[in-house]
Amino acid sequence: MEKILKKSDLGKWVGKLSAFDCYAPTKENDHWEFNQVTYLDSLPEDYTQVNVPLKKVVLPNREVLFNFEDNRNGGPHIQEVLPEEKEVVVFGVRGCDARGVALLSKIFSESSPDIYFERRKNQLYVVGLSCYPLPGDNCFCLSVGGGPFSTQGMDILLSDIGRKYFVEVLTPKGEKLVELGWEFFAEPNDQDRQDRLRREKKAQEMFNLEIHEAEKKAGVLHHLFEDKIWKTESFRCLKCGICTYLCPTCHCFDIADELASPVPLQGKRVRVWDTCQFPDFTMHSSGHNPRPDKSSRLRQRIMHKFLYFVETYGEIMCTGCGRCVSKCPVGIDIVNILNRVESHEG
Amino acid sequence: MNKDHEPRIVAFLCKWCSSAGSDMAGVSRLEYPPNVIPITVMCSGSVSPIYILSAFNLGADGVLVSGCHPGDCHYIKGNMYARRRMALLKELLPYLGLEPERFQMSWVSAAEGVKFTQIIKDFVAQLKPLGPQTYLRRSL
Amino acid sequence: MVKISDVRQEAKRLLEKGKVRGVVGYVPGTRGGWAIPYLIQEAERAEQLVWDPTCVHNLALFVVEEKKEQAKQKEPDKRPLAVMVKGCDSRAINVLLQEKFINREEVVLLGVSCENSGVVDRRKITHLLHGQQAGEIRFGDNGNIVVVVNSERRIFDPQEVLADRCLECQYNFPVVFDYFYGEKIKKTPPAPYAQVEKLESFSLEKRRQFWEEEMARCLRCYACRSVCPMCYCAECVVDPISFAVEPTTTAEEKAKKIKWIEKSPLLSENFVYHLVRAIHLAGRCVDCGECERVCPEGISIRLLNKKLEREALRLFNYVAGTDSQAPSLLSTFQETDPEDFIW
Amino acid sequence: MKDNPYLPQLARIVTIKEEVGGSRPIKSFRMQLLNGHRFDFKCGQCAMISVLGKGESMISISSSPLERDYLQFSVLKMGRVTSALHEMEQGSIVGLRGPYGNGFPLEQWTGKNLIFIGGGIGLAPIWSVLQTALRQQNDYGQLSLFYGARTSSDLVFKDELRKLKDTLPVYLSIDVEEPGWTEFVGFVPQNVADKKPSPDNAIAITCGPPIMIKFVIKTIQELGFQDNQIYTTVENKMKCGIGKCGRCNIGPHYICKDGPVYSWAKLKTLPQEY
Amino acid sequence: MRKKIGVFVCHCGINIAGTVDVKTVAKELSQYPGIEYAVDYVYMCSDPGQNMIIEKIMEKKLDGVVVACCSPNLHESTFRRAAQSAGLNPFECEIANIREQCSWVHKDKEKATEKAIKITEGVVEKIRWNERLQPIKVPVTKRALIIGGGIAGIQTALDLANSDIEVVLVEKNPSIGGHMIQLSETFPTLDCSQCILTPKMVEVSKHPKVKLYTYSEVQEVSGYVGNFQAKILQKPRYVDPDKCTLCDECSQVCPVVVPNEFDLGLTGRKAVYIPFPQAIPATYTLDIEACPGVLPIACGKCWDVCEPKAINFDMQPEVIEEKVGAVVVATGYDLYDKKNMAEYGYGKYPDVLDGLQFERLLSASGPTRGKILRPSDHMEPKEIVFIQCAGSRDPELHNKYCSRICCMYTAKHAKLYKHHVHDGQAYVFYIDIRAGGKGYEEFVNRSMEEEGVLYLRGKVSKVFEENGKLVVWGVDTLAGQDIEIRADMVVLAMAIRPSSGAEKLAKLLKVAQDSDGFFAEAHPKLRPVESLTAGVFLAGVAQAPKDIPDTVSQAGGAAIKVVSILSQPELLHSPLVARVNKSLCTGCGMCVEVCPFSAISLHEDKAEVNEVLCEGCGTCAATCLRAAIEVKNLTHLQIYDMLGVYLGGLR
Ligand SMILES: Cc1cc2nc3c(=O)[nH]c(=O)nc-3n(C[C@H](O)[C@H](O)[C@H](O)COP(=O)(O)OP(=O)(O)OC[C@H]3O[C@@H](n4cnc5c(N)ncnc54)[C@H](O)[C@@H]3O)c2cc1C
Ligand SMILES: Cc1cc2nc3c(=O)[nH]c(=O)nc-3n(C[C@H](O)[C@H](O)[C@H](O)COP(=O)(O)OP(=O)(O)OC[C@H]3O[C@@H](n4cnc5c(N)ncnc54)[C@H](O)[C@@H]3O)c2cc1C
Ligand code: SF4
Ligand code: SF4
Ligand code: SF4
Ligand code: SF4
Ligand code: SF4
Ligand code: SF4
Repeated sequence: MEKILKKSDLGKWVGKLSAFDCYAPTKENDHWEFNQVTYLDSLPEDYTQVNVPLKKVVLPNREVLFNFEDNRNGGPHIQEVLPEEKEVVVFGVRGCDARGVALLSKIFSESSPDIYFERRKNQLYVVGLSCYPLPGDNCFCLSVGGGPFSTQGMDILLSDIGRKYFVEVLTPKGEKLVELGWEFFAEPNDQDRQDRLRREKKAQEMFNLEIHEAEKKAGVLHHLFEDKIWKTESFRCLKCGICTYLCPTCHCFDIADELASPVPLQGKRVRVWDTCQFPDFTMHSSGHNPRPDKSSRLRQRIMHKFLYFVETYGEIMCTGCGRCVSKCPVGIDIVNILNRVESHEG
Repeated sequence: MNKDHEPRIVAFLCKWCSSAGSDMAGVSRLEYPPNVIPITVMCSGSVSPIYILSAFNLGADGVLVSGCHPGDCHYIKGNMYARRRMALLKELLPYLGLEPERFQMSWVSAAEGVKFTQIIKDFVAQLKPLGPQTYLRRSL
Repeated sequence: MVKISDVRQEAKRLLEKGKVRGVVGYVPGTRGGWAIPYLIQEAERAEQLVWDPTCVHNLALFVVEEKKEQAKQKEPDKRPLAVMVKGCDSRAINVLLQEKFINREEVVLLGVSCENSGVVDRRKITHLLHGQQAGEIRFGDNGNIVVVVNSERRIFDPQEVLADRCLECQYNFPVVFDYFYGEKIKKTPPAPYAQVEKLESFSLEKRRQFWEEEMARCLRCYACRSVCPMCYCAECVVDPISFAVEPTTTAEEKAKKIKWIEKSPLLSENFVYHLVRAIHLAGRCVDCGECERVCPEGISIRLLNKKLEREALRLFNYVAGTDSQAPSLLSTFQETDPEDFIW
Repeated sequence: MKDNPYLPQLARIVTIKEEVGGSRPIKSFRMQLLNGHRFDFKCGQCAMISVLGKGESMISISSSPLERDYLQFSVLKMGRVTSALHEMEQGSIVGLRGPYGNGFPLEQWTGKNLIFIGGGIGLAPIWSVLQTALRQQNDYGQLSLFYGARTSSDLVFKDELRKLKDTLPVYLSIDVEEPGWTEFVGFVPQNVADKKPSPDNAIAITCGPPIMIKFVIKTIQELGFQDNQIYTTVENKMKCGIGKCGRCNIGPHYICKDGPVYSWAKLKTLPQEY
Repeated sequence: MRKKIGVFVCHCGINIAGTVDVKTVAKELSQYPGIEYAVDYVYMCSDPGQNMIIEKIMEKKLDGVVVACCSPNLHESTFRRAAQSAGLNPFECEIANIREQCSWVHKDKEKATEKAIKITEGVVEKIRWNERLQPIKVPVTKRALIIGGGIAGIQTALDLANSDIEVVLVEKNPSIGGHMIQLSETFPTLDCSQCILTPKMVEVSKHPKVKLYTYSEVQEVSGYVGNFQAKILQKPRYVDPDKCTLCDECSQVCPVVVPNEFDLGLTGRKAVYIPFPQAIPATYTLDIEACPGVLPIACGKCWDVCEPKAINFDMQPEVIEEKVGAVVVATGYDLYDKKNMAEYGYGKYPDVLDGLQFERLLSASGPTRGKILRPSDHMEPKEIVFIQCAGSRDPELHNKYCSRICCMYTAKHAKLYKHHVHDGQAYVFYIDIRAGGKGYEEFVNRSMEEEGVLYLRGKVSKVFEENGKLVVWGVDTLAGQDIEIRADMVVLAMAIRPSSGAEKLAKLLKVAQDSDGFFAEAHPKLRPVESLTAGVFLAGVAQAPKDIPDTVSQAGGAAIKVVSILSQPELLHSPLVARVNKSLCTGCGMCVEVCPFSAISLHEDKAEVNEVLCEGCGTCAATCLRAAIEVKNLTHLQIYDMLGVYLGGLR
């Protein structure tokens, strides 16, 4: 379903969505984040992407799994804690972030579904905003199966076509949202359709970063397990968690027990973000570590995204958002690495 | 704010002076509020800043570190190192917005039962109006 | 002016003669004109070395990393490591020497002057260029910074583009080195603690609010700790897991490891993490500003360390990283240390 | 409501047996679910044991699925959780979730000779298979067991092993000479090389420290075992047990669901990250 | 297995039970995890109380006991002994103080009870991690090293030797005797210093238990209490003491004359000399610095004349190693360098003397055979000015402290002057008179009243020479007027300084010095003869300025302290010492710097604790950033768990 929404009507529409918690990109200091908003008159036009991707909504940094206690008489007791039942609409989601959630679903919703993720995802309404005219310096979604107007993982995509948004309503959830403010939506005409297409084309031309033949990387990486590129590239790696914490597709977590009181025992089992870039991630209790150094960990990151995930799900586990490139404090550049491994083939 | 709040205080007392000083308060049957739980350590110099932060993290409303007067340290100069460390902490905590009244250091000798009593009274009195410490307190 | 060709030549000579096992320096990065740290091991590669205001990284960190790496080797290469050091890097080296983490013979220090200027703040530049990419960033005259955008030269006043830490820096050339390049023009920042003082002037409530907003954002990605050359401990006290496991480590020892803070990025835990870290860096932090630079959440970590830096100076007349022979701030005391805060 | 894969069921420790003392102690725990339910699993599968307040550990189930009265776990004291487990008493309550992993393909092994080769605590996952095969001895050919540890006191299941000797060949070994020890002295692979089990119609199942596994495989390959005749289990650090937390992978495989049991034919094609 | 802990709550009559509901405490504790048994009783420390603990330990197979009672200072050892007699390691017994820190200081019964429960639970948590420790046994070498052969060293040596302890006495000068042997007569009794000291010197040198090394210095001391190894450097004397017959032939022929140290330069001596006639050891010494050369060709006159062939130019410095169990530092003092007092003309005018020089003038065996004569012209001074506090009590320019003996010896000097020069006039400039000592006040008064010495309260600003007189400018602050005295001689009561080399010795012994450079005592009141380093003791002026009676008492004190260590078959040291977790230690050395007892050193980049030296203060533990070092049985984990119980358990 395609619709037209006047920019000036956005606020009115959002006003109709009072049953939902609404999130939109807001500026904090220097960067953008999804924050809860009580009203939304416009979507920012000067932002490329938020700092912490949409995944934080479906896979928050900390998720309480259950409470436990062991009081003196009753013995241990476990109380499941599920995410609050609250529907959430996030506005201004870029294609890469929405695709991120879609890719996460493959892991979390397929075999042994993760009830926490599921519930959060089911309650999430994604209102995307296509990337025009501003793909970021480090964006390369086009190379990895996405694009500035990608709709994957979205319920609605808004595309700025001047004074109005071209609205693509993609799912029943999207329809539900539009339904709530149906009076503000009009039918698009051909001109609108052309505007949208023209802009998509133009946006695609503006990309200055790409991974050459990204889909073929799996085949190349297959032979590069022992390559020295991992060592030279990882020399400067800080083994911090930035590239993965901020990646819309990275999903690793740790599970830990946190105590409110030691006696009587009271606490929570939580899961918190973790990353393969931390040295303790795979370290056994004995000290043995299958991935003992920075190079094996960098390799894991690249391999997971461009080989292992591809082998399992047939897709690249990277949406080309470029965060890991721009946020890496020491300039480790996944695009550059992948473009370089190409030359290793021969 | 809850003015009736009974502050929970942890006091790190060095064994030779301050803990003995608190014993002296007892022997002299001086009275002070029961809000303070003492932890006797060998020397004020052994109190790591992380103990204090942890005490706040675990829910203390106030933390006291007490050692021998300068020159009286059973271990010669442990209290001098403590003084330096605590000076920094004393500066740092309010800089982050924790009320400066919540962390206190004192010199109490084995004879100063009266002083110990007074310190606890004063400390409790200055903590009461602040209410519970929630700033660094872990709430899961 | 630092003649980079001189640095390259020396690096090349050291590598050719086999006097060092590598040169840690800056080379151009992949995206735009931003330098990255690099370990050069082949003499020909020395030609890639650069020295410009984008060389923000504190290379002392790699001395630490390489030391640990070598320790794991069966046959460690005992030759020294050459490192390019600017003022703050060299002070970090001094602290490492002071704490006996390294010996002086383990490093060959190629000291470079910040030329009465400093390194730039990427955020400031990005802001000033309104999204345009900088092609090249160079030192100009009188501390100015030259930015080439689309082959157009633009000159910026240091105040506009330099990293805050450089604007407040008093050590704009190395304090310890084996070779020195450039000029020693000492900068005296007008107000080295202006930001700290501003925050201090706030009410307690406002300070609390400020820090709560900062700390709430922390993701606990630990980039701040990972980038800090002073955070070289085998196992950080706030890590919930035992890292430093050796064959002799018993299950009991691992089980006894204290979880001072929880792994969750809760506000309280973030506070304690940063407070512990600040205290642990008292008298050790050299204000290279790296922790703040790398933080993906832009948290003002420097303001914490800077506060204690100022107190060390004000209360104890101590400046970190200036004397590798002196005792550390907290492993010494003076009879006259202040005690007016003690009851 | 859908099942929550992270929620443990409560179980009671019904017996505790000290298998190995000293500085690397091992205890066997027999458990029953509090709700009286059965815990269906396959040989070689594991369960996540929770000690509330301390965390979870993945432990192989060492009893046979045919054993209906209890689940047995034999646990080496390693760190936080396992130490807490070792401190527990009979009657204490733990959490259990699982079973996890693929388990051994016993159904493919009918009629074959099974050679069990274990080292240290590595006997635990094999033990389940061995117990099952023993109970259904008619389904299999000859069973035999090689087992070794550092010293005689480090051997687990000592009593059971003694009894087992009446039923099948049991080749024990210890690493260094000890007074009173009459059996083999040396490493497990050496013992295997010494006894030369025949590869004919045989399956070798091995588990133990990584270095032992490596040499056992080498040894039996030399004896003529084919890659698909060799089975082993791998152990990587685990948290979720359901292939989501991301740490136990070897290449695209998550050990917790695609493993931990592998034929060497398969394992050798994967990256060597375990 | 988890420890089985028993909790015993004492009523202490009504002392505890009056405020704390002890039944509730016991009941709550009995439900606390890991508690096997909890009970209350009226007097735990009584025999039945202790017996109950013993029985329950055995009956319930407890491996930890918490007694909630009075301060650990009172009965910790009692209960630990009881626990031990039941077969428990004493460190498995801990006290929860619910009396002094609870029942006696609170009135609100409910709150006091709650607090008592918390305190006890905390100690339960602590004891869970307590290790079973054994006292550290240290073997003892029954010998003592005494450094410095003044009266302090001699007295300590004699006291020790007479207690059957072998003594190694090291003196840097050619003879023992120290400063006391230079003195004429000693206050307050005015007996002849040499007469009372010489017998002691002889005794010490002849004592079979004393090994005397003169002309020697301690070069290195390693080890720790009970087990020190000292390296002693014996300088060559070039004269064989065994052969030397004290005939003085050598000295007669020696052509070199240098100032005589013993007379403080008032006379000269030869390059080969005996410091003073009663020197011990009784032998000549060849001062190689002054001698034109050991090569006989250079001079060799002494060698020629020495009949017993005692002169031996081939002697070499010798390093001797001695093992000892304790060390006494008795290195005494030097006078403050007079060059610092230019305003008093010292060094410029030969008739401005210091106190010791004046002692030599007074001494019957001195350069003037006991006559008081001016060095410049050998005239008897008729007007003499004594200036007290020269260099003392002057924090701005000189030393801030009082040198303590100058008031007395100046009074003595003035008095003795009057005894010699009956018609002379003596003036004393003083700030105030400190004569605290038995008979001291009377002594000073006598010199004022009976001898007519003129005491002027005030400072001297300047001393200069004019027409053969020493003009002394000063103020009399009592009379409030300027004073000018034209004197024949000026005697400065110079400040007392730690002897030269004290700093070096302090470093080498790893003992602390106070801010004035004197050796620091462990506690100014309670441990005045012990240094901060176990097994190293202090005697005499080395520790602080004092007179002979005080020196001798302290020497005796030091001796008995040494005896108390060396008389034990082995030393028992508390096992509550620091331990390093090597995998965490990075070898930063911060703990090494802070340890007050120098108990830590770095080995292969890791800290290592010498358990015998460690006193368990924990300063290292708080300093180490990596928690790599902590004190046994009061670890970070124990503190953390205690905090957890005190603050976490919300009931
Ligand atoms: C498939 C499988 C089967 C296993 N079977 C057994 C068995 O039968 N008996 C036995 O004694 N041990 C077994 N282990 C090893 C056991 O899981 C670890 O020894 C245990 O998790 C250590 O936990 P800890 O909390 O005591 O140690 P800590 O050092 O406190 O460990 C912290 C956390 O790290 C993880 N972890 C650490 N080491 C390992 C490891 N080696 N494997 C997996 N996770 C780890 C756990 O999540 C643990 O909770 C098995 C491991 C796997 C993967
Ligand atoms: C002018 C004057 C008059 C005095 N009159 C009196 C008086 O009348 N009555 C009275 O009670 N007190 C008097 N005193 C004080 C008296 O001199 C001291 O109390 C006494 O000498 C202290 O003895 P001692 O052994 O501590 O020190 P010292 O006498 O100084 O002896 C120290 C000895 O140690 C030796 N030594 C130093 N360093 C070393 C080393 N590194 N290695 C080996 N040996 C070393 C020295 O050579 C010396 O022999 C007077 C003092 C002065 C200055
Ligand atoms: S790998 Fe990098 S570019 Fe790709 S989605 Fe993750 S953060 Fe974005
Ligand atoms: S790249 Fe690393 S952090 Fe990201 S999902 Fe894969 S394993 Fe996890
Ligand atoms: S770098 Fe920033 S977000 Fe990451 S742990 Fe440090 S302060 Fe937190
Ligand atoms: S704390 Fe930050 S500024 Fe200080 S040395 Fe470490 S990285 Fe540099
Ligand atoms: S302070 Fe800590 S890390 Fe440093 S040497 Fe001592 S024990 Fe080792
Ligand atoms: S506990 Fe005290 S005495 Fe012992 S090593 Fe540490 S600092 Fe030194």
